[in-house]
Amino acid sequence: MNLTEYTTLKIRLFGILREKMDSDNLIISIHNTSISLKELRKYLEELYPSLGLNEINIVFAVNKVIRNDYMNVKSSDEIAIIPPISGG
Amino acid sequence: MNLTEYTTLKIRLFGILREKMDSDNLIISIHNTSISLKELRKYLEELYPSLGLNEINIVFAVNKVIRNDYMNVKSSDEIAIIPPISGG
Amino acid sequence: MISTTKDTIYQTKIFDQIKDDSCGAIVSFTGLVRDHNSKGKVEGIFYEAYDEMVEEILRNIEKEVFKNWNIKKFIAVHRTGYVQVGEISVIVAVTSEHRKEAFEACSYGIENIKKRCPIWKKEKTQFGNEWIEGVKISE
Amino acid sequence: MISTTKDTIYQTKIFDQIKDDSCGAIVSFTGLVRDHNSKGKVEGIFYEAYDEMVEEILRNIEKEVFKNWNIKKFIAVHRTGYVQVGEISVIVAVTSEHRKEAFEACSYGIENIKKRCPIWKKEKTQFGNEWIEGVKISE
Repeated sequence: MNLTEYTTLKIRLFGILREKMDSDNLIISIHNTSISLKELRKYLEELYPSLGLNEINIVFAVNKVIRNDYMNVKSSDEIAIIPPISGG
Repeated sequence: MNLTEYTTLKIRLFGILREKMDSDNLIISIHNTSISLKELRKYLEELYPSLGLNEINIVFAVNKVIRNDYMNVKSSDEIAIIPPISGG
Repeated sequence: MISTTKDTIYQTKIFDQIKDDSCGAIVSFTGLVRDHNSKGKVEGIFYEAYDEMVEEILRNIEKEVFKNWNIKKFIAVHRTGYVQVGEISVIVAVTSEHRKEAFEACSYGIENIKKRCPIWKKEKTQFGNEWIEGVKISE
Repeated sequence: MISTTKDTIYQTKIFDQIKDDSCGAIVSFTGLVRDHNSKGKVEGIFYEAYDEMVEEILRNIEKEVFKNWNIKKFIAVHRTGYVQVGEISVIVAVTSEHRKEAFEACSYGIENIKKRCPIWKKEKTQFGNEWIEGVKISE
């Protein structure tokens, strides 16, 4: 693995997750230029246990579209964690 | 038939029928204390051909309720001819 | 609240009456006089009603609505007299806790007003005034 | 017109925008903040939205509505920030020539807003503030 390939991802937080972290975003480093959402989820679970991601039914949005676990995301993507919604 | 049994019926007119007769009501005399709506319809057709009752799909309301031809009406009833409706 | 009225119907006033702090959903249907018919321009519509019978039927519709749906408030008002283009001819509004019931009750209300209320309209157009061909009233 | 807004939503203003002299039918759904939940009194609700994504989804819903129904105008506005009891949290309004289409399009609009828009609410109650348990967002 090449150290020059470290990349940062910015992940937007909303609602209860934003409040838990007291932050609008998480900035994380990955060892590659991209990562699948499945890997990202596992990574976030390990890195931020206080988010409680394994307890709530979250979904990722990439560039404002709901995406499944097999999508790869990179630094230029707008990534957001969408906790269960309650608008209306 | 007894002449003392002449009765008057007041029949309310609306919409195109009111306009045709230029009146809110028709007052008619019948030879009895009551008459079926079927007979009343026939009677009105003969008496007021200009109403054109055989040309439009009318219904009678008696005391503000739609009634069928076999109902008998008497002087104290509130009778109305209901031409096709177009509210809304 | 159900009635016919000779006065202008204002959406705001209806909304103020139908609002209820205990309820989260309002559905309303508003009928307005259109500026055209199939033949051309319309200036307005004269609405004539058999008022007493209309109010009796509106009361029945109101009862049916409260019997069939769990709603909080029901308003149905129909204009009579001359109504200009853009003005409200009829309004049905329903308040309930849940939106499904409000939609169903509101739709039931307007459908039944159109089918059962003895109301007639005469359009004022560029070609003169003409009674609109209606449909046989339903019981 | 579709958007999220931090400002008070007024029924009148929406109605003035949705009105169209060529159309006879307006159907609107109004969601309001209720004064209670299952546990007791509610004072208001904080609405938080992923605004840019909500607006993208509202645009999609708007396209779907115009594709599926023959309607003239569509408005969908969702409040964000603190909304007091009795204030409007969301409004969907549809203008069309025929009422059936307006009812269907309006119902489709609010159902899809509830299912697809990333919006979260936190109730302010007598017991403090609490995030409302939501449902998994739909694509």
